[in-house]
Amino acid sequence: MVNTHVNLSGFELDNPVIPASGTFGYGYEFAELYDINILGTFSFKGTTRDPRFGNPTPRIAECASGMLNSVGLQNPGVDQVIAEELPRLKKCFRKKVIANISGFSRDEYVCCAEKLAAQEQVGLIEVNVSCPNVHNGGMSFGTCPSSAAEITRAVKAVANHKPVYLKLTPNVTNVAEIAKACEDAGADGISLINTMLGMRIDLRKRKPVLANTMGGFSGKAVFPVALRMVWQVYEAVRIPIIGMGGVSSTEDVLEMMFAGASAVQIGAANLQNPFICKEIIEELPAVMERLNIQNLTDIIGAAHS
Amino acid sequence: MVNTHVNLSGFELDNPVIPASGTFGYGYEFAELYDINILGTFSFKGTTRDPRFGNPTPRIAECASGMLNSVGLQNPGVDQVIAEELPRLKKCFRKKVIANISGFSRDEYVCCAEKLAAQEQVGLIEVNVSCPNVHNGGMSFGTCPSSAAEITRAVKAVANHKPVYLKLTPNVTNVAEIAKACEDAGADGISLINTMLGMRIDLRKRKPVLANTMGGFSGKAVFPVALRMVWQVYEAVRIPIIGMGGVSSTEDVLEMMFAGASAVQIGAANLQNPFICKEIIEELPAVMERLNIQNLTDIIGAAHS
Amino acid sequence: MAGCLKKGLFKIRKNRKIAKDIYLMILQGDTSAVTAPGQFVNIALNGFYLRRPISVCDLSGDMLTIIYKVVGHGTAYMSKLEKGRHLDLLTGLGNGYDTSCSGDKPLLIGGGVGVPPLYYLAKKLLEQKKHPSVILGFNSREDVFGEQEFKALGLETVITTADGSYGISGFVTDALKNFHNYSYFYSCGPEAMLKAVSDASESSGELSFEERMGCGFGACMGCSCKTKYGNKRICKDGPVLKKEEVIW
Amino acid sequence: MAGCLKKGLFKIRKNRKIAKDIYLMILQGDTSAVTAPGQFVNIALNGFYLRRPISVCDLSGDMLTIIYKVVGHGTAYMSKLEKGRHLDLLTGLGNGYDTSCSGDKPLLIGGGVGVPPLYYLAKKLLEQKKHPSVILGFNSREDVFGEQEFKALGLETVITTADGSYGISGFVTDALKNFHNYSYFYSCGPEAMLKAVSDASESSGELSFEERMGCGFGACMGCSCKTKYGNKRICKDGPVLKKEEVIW
Ligand SMILES: Cc1cc2nc3c(=O)[nH]c(=O)nc-3n(C[C@H](O)[C@H](O)[C@H](O)COP(=O)(O)OP(=O)(O)OC[C@H]3O[C@@H](n4cnc5c(N)ncnc54)[C@H](O)[C@@H]3O)c2cc1C
Ligand SMILES: Cc1cc2nc3c(=O)[nH]c(=O)nc-3n(C[C@H](O)[C@H](O)[C@H](O)COP(=O)(O)OP(=O)(O)OC[C@H]3O[C@@H](n4cnc5c(N)ncnc54)[C@H](O)[C@@H]3O)c2cc1C
Ligand SMILES: Cc1cc2nc3c(=O)[nH]c(=O)nc-3n(C[C@H](O)[C@H](O)[C@H](O)COP(=O)(O)O)c2cc1C
Ligand SMILES: Cc1cc2nc3c(=O)[nH]c(=O)nc-3n(C[C@H](O)[C@H](O)[C@H](O)COP(=O)(O)O)c2cc1C
Ligand code: FES
Ligand code: FES
Repeated sequence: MVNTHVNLSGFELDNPVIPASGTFGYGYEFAELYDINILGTFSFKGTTRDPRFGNPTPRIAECASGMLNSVGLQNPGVDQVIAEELPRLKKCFRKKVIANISGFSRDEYVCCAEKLAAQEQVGLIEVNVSCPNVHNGGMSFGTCPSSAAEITRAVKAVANHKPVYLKLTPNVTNVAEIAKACEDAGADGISLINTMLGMRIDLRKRKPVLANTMGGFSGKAVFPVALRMVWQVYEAVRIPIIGMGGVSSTEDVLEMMFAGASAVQIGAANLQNPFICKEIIEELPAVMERLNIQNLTDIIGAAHS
Repeated sequence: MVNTHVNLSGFELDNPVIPASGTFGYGYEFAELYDINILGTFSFKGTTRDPRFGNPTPRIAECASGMLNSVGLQNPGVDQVIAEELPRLKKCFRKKVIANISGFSRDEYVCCAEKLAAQEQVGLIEVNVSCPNVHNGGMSFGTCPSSAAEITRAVKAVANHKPVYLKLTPNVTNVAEIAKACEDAGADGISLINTMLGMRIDLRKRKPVLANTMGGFSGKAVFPVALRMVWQVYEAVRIPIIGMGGVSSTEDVLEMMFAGASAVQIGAANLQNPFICKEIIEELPAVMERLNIQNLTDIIGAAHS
Repeated sequence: MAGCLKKGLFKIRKNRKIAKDIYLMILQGDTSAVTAPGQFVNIALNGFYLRRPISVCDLSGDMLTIIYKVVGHGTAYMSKLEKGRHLDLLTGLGNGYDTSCSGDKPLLIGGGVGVPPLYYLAKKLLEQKKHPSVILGFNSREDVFGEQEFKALGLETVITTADGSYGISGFVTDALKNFHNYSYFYSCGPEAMLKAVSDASESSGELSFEERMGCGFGACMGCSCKTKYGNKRICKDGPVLKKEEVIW
Repeated sequence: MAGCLKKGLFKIRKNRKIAKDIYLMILQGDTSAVTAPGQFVNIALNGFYLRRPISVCDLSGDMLTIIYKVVGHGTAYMSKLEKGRHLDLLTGLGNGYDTSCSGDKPLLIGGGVGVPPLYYLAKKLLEQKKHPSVILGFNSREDVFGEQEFKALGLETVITTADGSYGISGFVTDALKNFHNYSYFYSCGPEAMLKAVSDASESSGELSFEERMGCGFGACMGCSCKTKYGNKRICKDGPVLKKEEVIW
């Protein structure tokens, strides 16, 4: 029997398969489809201090082997997540969840982190630093080592000893440098990648397809870039990495782990096939056996020489 | 009759379709397949001062809707290009060509540019600033506004009044800033995007597929990122843009132009289908008519409001 | 109203052109997730990343009918599929129309590819002994489809064409002026039409909306809209909204 | 030697398993670009970005035979294609073997999926009244294919298997020890085998190499190698190299 267990800074997972934030809601949509307790865990929809409707529609565009979204962090706000979503989730999910948080200022991050860290259901805090920073000309926190480090420190201070993972954007020149800054600032781990900035134009309308002009590009197409960044970050830091970006098969999960990921998130693929995570979890042991992998933890970063 | 003519800083093209550097050799491979004089022009294989064998093989990996290459600028060196490749090309191509040059130091760029600018067959110099800078810790010239500007100035000084286009890498946080720096330094235009940095792992060998570990990712998959960057650069500069990255259909050409490109290069798609540029050129007038486009130049940047 | 979605392979039994750019496809498979007229299916197509949402036009046993218009690469690809091929569908998506509100004499108002879901709705209403009337709007004679089918159900069916080449000249709202005393209305069509219908209608009613979708089953927030009763997802809380809740 | 490549649609006439993981496919189309044995075709597969290079195994009129092994997703996809389907091929790729060098009694040495190109080569040599002998190496009995076909040409055909389950136990080089006085050799197979053959051979000869390819027709420099006569592209200046020029 192969062993699929992995560990994220003390957060034990039965397997490394984690639906990614924004593609799995607060879980219960999927709980109608299959028992979501088979998942390693999942990362819930990016939550902000205040409720947000997000961007105007169209918010979705299609690309070769991928998609754009400009949802814009639609969520009911952290208080309602705690008051309604988590209790509802509790009925169908007995594992701890990853709380994905976002903000447009340091205070917003701190507010969300503090409230969610106090929740017993939360096993790990994933800090999305890809949103534009309203206090800094709109460049996202995650594009600069010092602001990423600042958010890391601020969130760590209120995290109630829960592991804090910084979720990095791929839209940067040097992702390893930013990951290193987060590690130095106390991050327990790194999640990457968030979506790449992309766009499409509607030739009939002669305008961008997305009402918001640009959007986040994800899906199979981004896999080689994501894998490369996981590889680079693995060489730069010693903390665990959750790899994601285009993962859509069991083999993709393993490639990510060989590159250095301790666990793997799956985003856009859930939208194409709501059963994809279940299918991968079911197939994983057989593929491991075929590739002669006994313990999944053995392969983390094993392609580095 | 629709008008497909475009103009790159005085270099007149019958149509905007240009095979991209590194996917069309020095032209004559394709001249065996069709009359390459139908092309707008083409950009020849990245040429360096000294001959280069490039990287070890495997140099090619497959991705969803795209590919990785780590050819590593294999080329016979500028002197042999002038002595052998250009004369050979002359026999089958009566238009002027785009000379794509690369270097690992400022002097190498200057040397190539000077020699090629003196060639009557060269209509435009395309300066690939995506190579690692040996004098600067290996970060590529194109990842930093000041080094990109420095190369621009140095090449302009020896360019014999031929238009100089800086070819930018997408692997940066802020491509518009770099484009602006090149414009300010005297660039006549901007080409973008070069390949994205990506990788794949061979699960059986538990090693990267590419002997060189990472490689340049291109093909359909990168189109949304390329289009976004063309859009951003169009908003930042007033000089013409040659758009590329994933273009593989007539509609892609038009999307690029609506986003701000004055002409469009086609790279990896030539490798899948050696006749793709011919097919697009032949189809272009009909598609323009369907979309009610009379003059191609009218649509350049027309999706910006 | 909505049940649980299902994912399954359907076999193409028929796929033929019925009007200009309009195709009818019959698919055979497990249709048990479809619980209401106005629901849709989401179809995976080889080489396309996102599924294509198409309304259920008819259902009987394991045979599901859809009618679609070729408007882009995905629907063009669909139109070339040969019978015998299999398609991966998500079924049972969307809330669907609420037939319990209809009253005795509901009015069905469809425009273009908004017509298909009204056919299955009409059949369901008839099962419930209600007697709908039907207004179908098209651009031109060559675009018209469905007239015979609705008439074969024994329903009063009025056709309008924008260019006057067939039926009443004008929009569905021009025909709507001649209808009074209808108990309720159900509509599907382009957003401009829905707005006009909503404004012109004399009763309460329901409207089915379209939006570009990521998932089609409520997971991604790609299709959200604001309503008087709060944010809704077109794919899961819609596509059918009540006239009263719509914010235009 | 190489002519000009052609791009065209070929119809699958046959596609069946002939050994463990090994399939034979017959394709019908315009084969006029194929000018020499040892050339290859490059096959576009739906859903895969790069074409798959496969050697020409046989050619007669507009019928082209290939033999391929399922080693990954692309070849697995190929193995499931039904006859009647069309494939987009580039044909006429590579230099091919030079039959003019063969002398009277050439030796053909193939390993695994390196065997197929030797079959068309054998036929061409026979046309030129030369009489090759053949050594084919495999891992195990279940992997063996081609023996009957070469024998049917009237050629001495020796089989080796690494596990000794069929024919001579060992590698092709173990069989090669028993051959002397051959005029020239032609080889195709895994690189380790080519090296061993090159070292053990008593005559001059030609070896066909594999490399991951971008284009397959000389445009991308994806497949370069260094030879004693300078840099070469496996796809265009190869896949066949002379023993004397190879740098191991
Ligand atoms: C709930 C619902 C029910 C529908 N029912 C029908 C039906 O019964 N018959 C029918 O012909 N059409 C219907 N449509 C519209 C149909 O989904 C689109 O015409 C189709 O997806 C276009 O695909 P394409 O690849 O040809 O076009 P493209 O423009 O190439 O598609 C590109 C992307 O845009 C999306 N898109 C394009 N147009 C629309 C649109 N109008 N609405 C939503 N997404 C769009 C596509 O799904 C795809 O993701 C319905 C749409 C929705 C949301
Ligand atoms: C000139 C030439 C002739 C060939 N002739 C034959 C033949 O007659 N019969 C046969 O069975 N095989 C032949 N091969 C090998 C064949 O091309 C590969 O086995 C096949 O491409 C694998 O594809 P895949 O998708 O199943 O494997 P994957 O590993 O999924 O392929 C991924 C990528 O790697 C490339 N690749 C994988 N293995 C090889 C390889 N060994 N050589 C080159 N590229 C590879 C693929 O082309 C593809 O781009 C030949 C290769 C070359 C270069
Ligand atoms: C529709 C959609 C919504 C997303 N919302 C969030 C979010 O709220 N917070 C976040 O950190 N990432 C969000 N993401 C990014 C994903 O979590 C993931 O990082 C990215 O999509 C790359 O993975 P993929 O290629 O598997 O989709 C979203 C992605 C999609 C497609
Ligand atoms: C095999 C290969 C070789 C390339 N070599 C060069 C090069 O020498 N110089 C250069 O500026 N760009 C080179 N490029 C980048 C292309 O010119 C182009 O910028 C990039 O591939 C994006 O376009 P595409 O997606 O259409 O391929 C190369 C690309 C490929 C695929
Ligand atoms: S399309 Fe995903 S929530 Fe509606
Ligand atoms: S594969 Fe492109 S040059 Fe050989």
